[in-house]
Amino acid sequence: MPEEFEPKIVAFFCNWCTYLAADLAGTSRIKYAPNAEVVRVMCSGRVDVQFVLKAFAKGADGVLIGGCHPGDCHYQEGNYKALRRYRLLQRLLRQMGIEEERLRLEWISAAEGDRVRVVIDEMVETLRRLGPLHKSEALMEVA
Amino acid sequence: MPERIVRIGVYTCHCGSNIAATVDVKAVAEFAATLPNVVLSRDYKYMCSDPGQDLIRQDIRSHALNRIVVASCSPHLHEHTFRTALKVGGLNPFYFHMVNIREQASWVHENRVQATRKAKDLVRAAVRRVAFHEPLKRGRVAIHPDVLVLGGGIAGIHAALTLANAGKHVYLVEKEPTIGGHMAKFDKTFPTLDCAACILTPKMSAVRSHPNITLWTYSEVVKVDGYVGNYKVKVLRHPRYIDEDLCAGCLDCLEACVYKQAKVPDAFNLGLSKRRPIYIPFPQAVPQVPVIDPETCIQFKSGKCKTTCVDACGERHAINLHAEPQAHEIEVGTVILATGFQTFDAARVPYYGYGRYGNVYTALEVERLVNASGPTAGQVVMRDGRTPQTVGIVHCVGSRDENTHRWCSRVCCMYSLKLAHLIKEHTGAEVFDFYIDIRTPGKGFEEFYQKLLNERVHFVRGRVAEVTDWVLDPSEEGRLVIRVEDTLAGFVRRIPVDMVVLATGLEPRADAPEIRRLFNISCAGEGFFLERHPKLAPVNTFTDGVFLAGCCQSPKDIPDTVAQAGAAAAEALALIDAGYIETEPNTAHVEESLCCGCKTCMSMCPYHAVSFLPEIYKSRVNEVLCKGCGTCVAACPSGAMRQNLFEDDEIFAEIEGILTNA
Amino acid sequence: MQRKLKFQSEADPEWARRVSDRPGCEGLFSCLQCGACSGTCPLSIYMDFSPRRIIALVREGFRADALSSKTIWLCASCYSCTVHCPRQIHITDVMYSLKREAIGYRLYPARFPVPVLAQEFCKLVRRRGRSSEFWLVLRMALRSNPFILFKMARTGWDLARTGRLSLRRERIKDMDSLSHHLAPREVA
Amino acid sequence: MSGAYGYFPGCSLKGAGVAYEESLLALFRLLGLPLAELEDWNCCGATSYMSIDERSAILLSSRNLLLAHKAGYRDVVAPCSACYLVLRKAQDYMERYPRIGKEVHAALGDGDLKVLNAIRVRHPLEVLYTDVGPGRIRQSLVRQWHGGRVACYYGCQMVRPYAEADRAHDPMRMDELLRAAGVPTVDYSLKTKCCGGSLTGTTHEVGVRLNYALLREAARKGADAIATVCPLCQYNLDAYQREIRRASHEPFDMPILYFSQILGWALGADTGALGLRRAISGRKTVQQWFSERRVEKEAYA
Repeated sequence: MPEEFEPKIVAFFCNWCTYLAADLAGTSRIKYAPNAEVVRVMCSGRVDVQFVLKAFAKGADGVLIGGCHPGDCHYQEGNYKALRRYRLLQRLLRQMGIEEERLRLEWISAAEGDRVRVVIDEMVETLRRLGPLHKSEALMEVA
Repeated sequence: MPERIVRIGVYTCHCGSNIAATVDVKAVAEFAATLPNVVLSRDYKYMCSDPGQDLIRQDIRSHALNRIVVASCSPHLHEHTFRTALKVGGLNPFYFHMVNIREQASWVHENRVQATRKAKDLVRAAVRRVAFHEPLKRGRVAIHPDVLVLGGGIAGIHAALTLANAGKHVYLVEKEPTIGGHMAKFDKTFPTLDCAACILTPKMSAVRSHPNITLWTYSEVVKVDGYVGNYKVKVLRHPRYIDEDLCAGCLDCLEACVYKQAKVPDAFNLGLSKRRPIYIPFPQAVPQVPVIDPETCIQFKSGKCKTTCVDACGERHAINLHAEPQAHEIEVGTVILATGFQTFDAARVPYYGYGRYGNVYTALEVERLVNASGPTAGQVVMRDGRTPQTVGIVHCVGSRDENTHRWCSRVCCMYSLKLAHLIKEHTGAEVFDFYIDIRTPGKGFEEFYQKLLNERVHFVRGRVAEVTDWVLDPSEEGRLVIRVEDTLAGFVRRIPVDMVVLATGLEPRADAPEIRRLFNISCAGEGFFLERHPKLAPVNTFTDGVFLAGCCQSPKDIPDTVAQAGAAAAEALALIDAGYIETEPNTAHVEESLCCGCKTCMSMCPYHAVSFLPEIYKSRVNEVLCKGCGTCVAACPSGAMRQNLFEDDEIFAEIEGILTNA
Repeated sequence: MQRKLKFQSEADPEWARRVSDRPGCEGLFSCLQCGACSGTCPLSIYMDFSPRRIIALVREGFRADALSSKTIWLCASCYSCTVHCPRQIHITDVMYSLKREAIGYRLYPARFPVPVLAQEFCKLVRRRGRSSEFWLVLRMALRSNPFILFKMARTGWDLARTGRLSLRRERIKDMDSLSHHLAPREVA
Repeated sequence: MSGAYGYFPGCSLKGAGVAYEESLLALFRLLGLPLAELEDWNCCGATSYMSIDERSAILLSSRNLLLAHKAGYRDVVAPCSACYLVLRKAQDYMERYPRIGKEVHAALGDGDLKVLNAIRVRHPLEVLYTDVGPGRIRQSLVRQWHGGRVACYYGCQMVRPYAEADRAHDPMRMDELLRAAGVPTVDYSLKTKCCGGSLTGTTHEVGVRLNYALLREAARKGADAIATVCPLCQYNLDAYQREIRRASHEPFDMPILYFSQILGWALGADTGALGLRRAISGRKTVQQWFSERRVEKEAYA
């Protein structure tokens, strides 16, 4: 049988909510797809547009950004800043011919361990459907 | 990155079998050894153990390591442990990076091959990243010695007294007109049956008279600024219209009220008795100062009252009907949240008839009934004036139920047993306990259950289906019928009773979300406040200097609450006595040569940590105010803004590490 | 004397797993055995196993006992259990699922009218697209216990004289397409 | 979207429950809410089909939803509690179990699931309560009730998991509507206990016992009649009362009315059009209560 395409996801998780949710998923032994690998940042607001573009340029098929729910940000409003950047990125990616679904922003609180599973599994599904990322010159230039 | 050649040591942990079971630790270690700059790679059973840490300390010396990577559990668990190990080993603790291959690999994946692959990727990323690490110094902030304790229940009282006795000044802020919380409503406490008042009221008056405690009842926190060691808190004191300093607590004003009969439902007695518009919640209330409730006081409603209360107070002039709310700004170094719980609203499960049938009570109401200082002076008489011959106690009302609350409220079983005993004692009634499981996991609890069994309380295992006035048999006429499957006897039973007691569960207070946001702490799914670590930091929160005590964290009984309150006080003391706290160095700073003075960073910072220096036309970060989120760094268009431990090149290296051979 | 002893060899855990995979049967294994279902069920007092015990039987894989029980056929689909269950188990749907299996394997109590009615009802609907009470009852009675008819005679007369007994055999126009959809299939 | 409500009578309303249809149509006509019967509707599958073949059971309901959609109705009124529940359950199943949804979709040829699930299956009680409301009922009263006290019996399926007709526990809407019409109702603890449905036909004794309990408790609570929202409940309580009377030696002769008959009468519908003569039990009482003579103001206990 043909080897199934295994997408690679770079996940930027904020230290206070989503990273803790991932820890909770762990301690609750919730099983999810091994395709996402986490880069810990203090706040989703730290996620630089360059980080995302770099990830795609270096071969990520998808990028996931996880932050605290609106109003619950450990730094008051970092997640709103992340949201703004996310919108900008969506436009950017569209122009580079990269499917929007490849970038996902999720609010996952420290209590939502199972949400981590749902989001990552869903995303792997989507990316399997989309297939590997084809990198445009535009992308390689900016990153 | 610093000029010295990089010599990395990588340590992969088995965590017993926790990691080794699904991740091929040996393979990861061997793989790490092949990575650039890695001079040493080991695997070990328990890296966090003393011998584990020792390995690191020795290798630093013997192999001249200058970067350390540990692949084990979540940094939230042991990052601090290993950084300390580096320090002891004579290396700057921030030449370290931790890889989480337990919570993020072995525990969440089943396929050994994939889990191992992921672990390798993560290690590669860390190895690349750590090469860029730079030596950092922790800053220090002084801890203001004063403490804010929010909530005047048994948790808050105990925490406040502990701190005050240690010579610290405490602000105890309580929403209600008196401290005491739920415990003040109880008659006896399980399993020892000692009287709640006898153990609580002395502590309450101790609070009142303690020189180190500033007690503000009828007050709320409305604003919190600052950071660990230096919180600025705004407290709003609602007017009780009676000056606490002038009032002598003679209570003549109550008698003098133009209302000769009490007409207003008494909240403290859960509406089982009435009070006047000017009242004192209960005889042992602290402070011993009445309150005027403007909602019901004639003077406030119409302005046409003889204000006999004012006359009664006479020369003291303690009553001031024109009192205004007062705002106080206080500075504290640490905060203990002891805001407690509320009981489940039994009306949410209509099939138990609360509110429809007068003789259906909540457990808390019965606590008042059996209480000697309660509305019936300890007589268990029902709303219809009768004394019950048969009583049914329904467990798990609003607990263990996906339709209401899924958690077990932990105290209901025991307080139900206690009430069963007290009701029997007061009335000699037949008592039925309807339970799903009897949970008595505390010191002396099981013995108490045994005692109740011998007292011939009927224990029927089954979740009550309904409480109804539907009569099938003449013997049920005029009584409440409990319909339940006796799952042990194996048939459905109809048991007629005179009185039904609903053992309502504990739930987060309605205002918990506001408190949560004020102090910027996380909440567990159910809405209770989230502790930093369920086992290793049960009273800490993710906000430094803010601690938890009592039921605001999760349902618990009085012994556990008091223990936790003590623990919270100790944590606060530890900070205060240290006098300072070391801050994480992951703050932002400006590379002035690159700064173009666009001020983008300033609009990003919610803490006003970034200031602008017009003379050199550059931004500057106040590292004390900076909390290290890095939002400004991501926003800086010129790359002048940088964040320690989260430098761009560090994160780029990590990303590339993950994606090599992707 | 009847000997009550269950050997683990009589249990079929695989079956239990399969049942819990069927639509509506999720969460079987989260059952607390609290008995709320049996307590609220208006018919549990006539059942050989209370709904709670049926769940216990299914969970432990005692297939024959569960499928041959009268309980599943006494379930009148009032859904009282479903709205009371503290684990939100759709017990009524579990009963349906067991009924289907019992029918499929002819495991229901012999001449027990309920399954007979169900089958006759479906035949009728499959053939005509609608049910007609009179004919339905008639067929059900003939195939299970004709004596019911005597009991029903008086009621039938009451209905007749109040114009509530229609002898008309309803039928929908577009029968062909429907009957094609409804072609009987394998049961779970 | 046409203004009218699609009307799904279900088999019973063409048989033993014909009085329900008559009174309902009359009532809705009075209120200016047209009920348009679905062309060539089929049986919903009731409680039986689910016990034989899940897929077909869902399919039966879906076909009706499709008819409604093709005829351009957004709301379908299903007066029979069983139909009401089964239709809604079909939607719930197609929503929750895509596999089933796909099969149905395939079988029906067309009928996009989203479309089928967008159709609002409604019970006339809920329609009257939300789209008309007790207020308007009170205003448009024509006849002054001079009958006795009524126990509102909601039965089971109208208020259970898939329903939105009223609260699952302790529903009150029928009580509120009848009170608005000046009809005194009693606090009836068995309002949502099952009548046994078809069990009266299959395991006769059991079915009859359930109805005995219902009647007895209603009487004990001082009710002179029971108001129902479901043809099966009405049939069971009405048609087997004689038998229950004989077995229990208790003098039951209680009218079992449809709420639509009472409201229709109160709002001035032609008494002949309410199917009142189809009552089996309590015929005399029915005649007295629903007589044409208009009584001026009368107080109730």
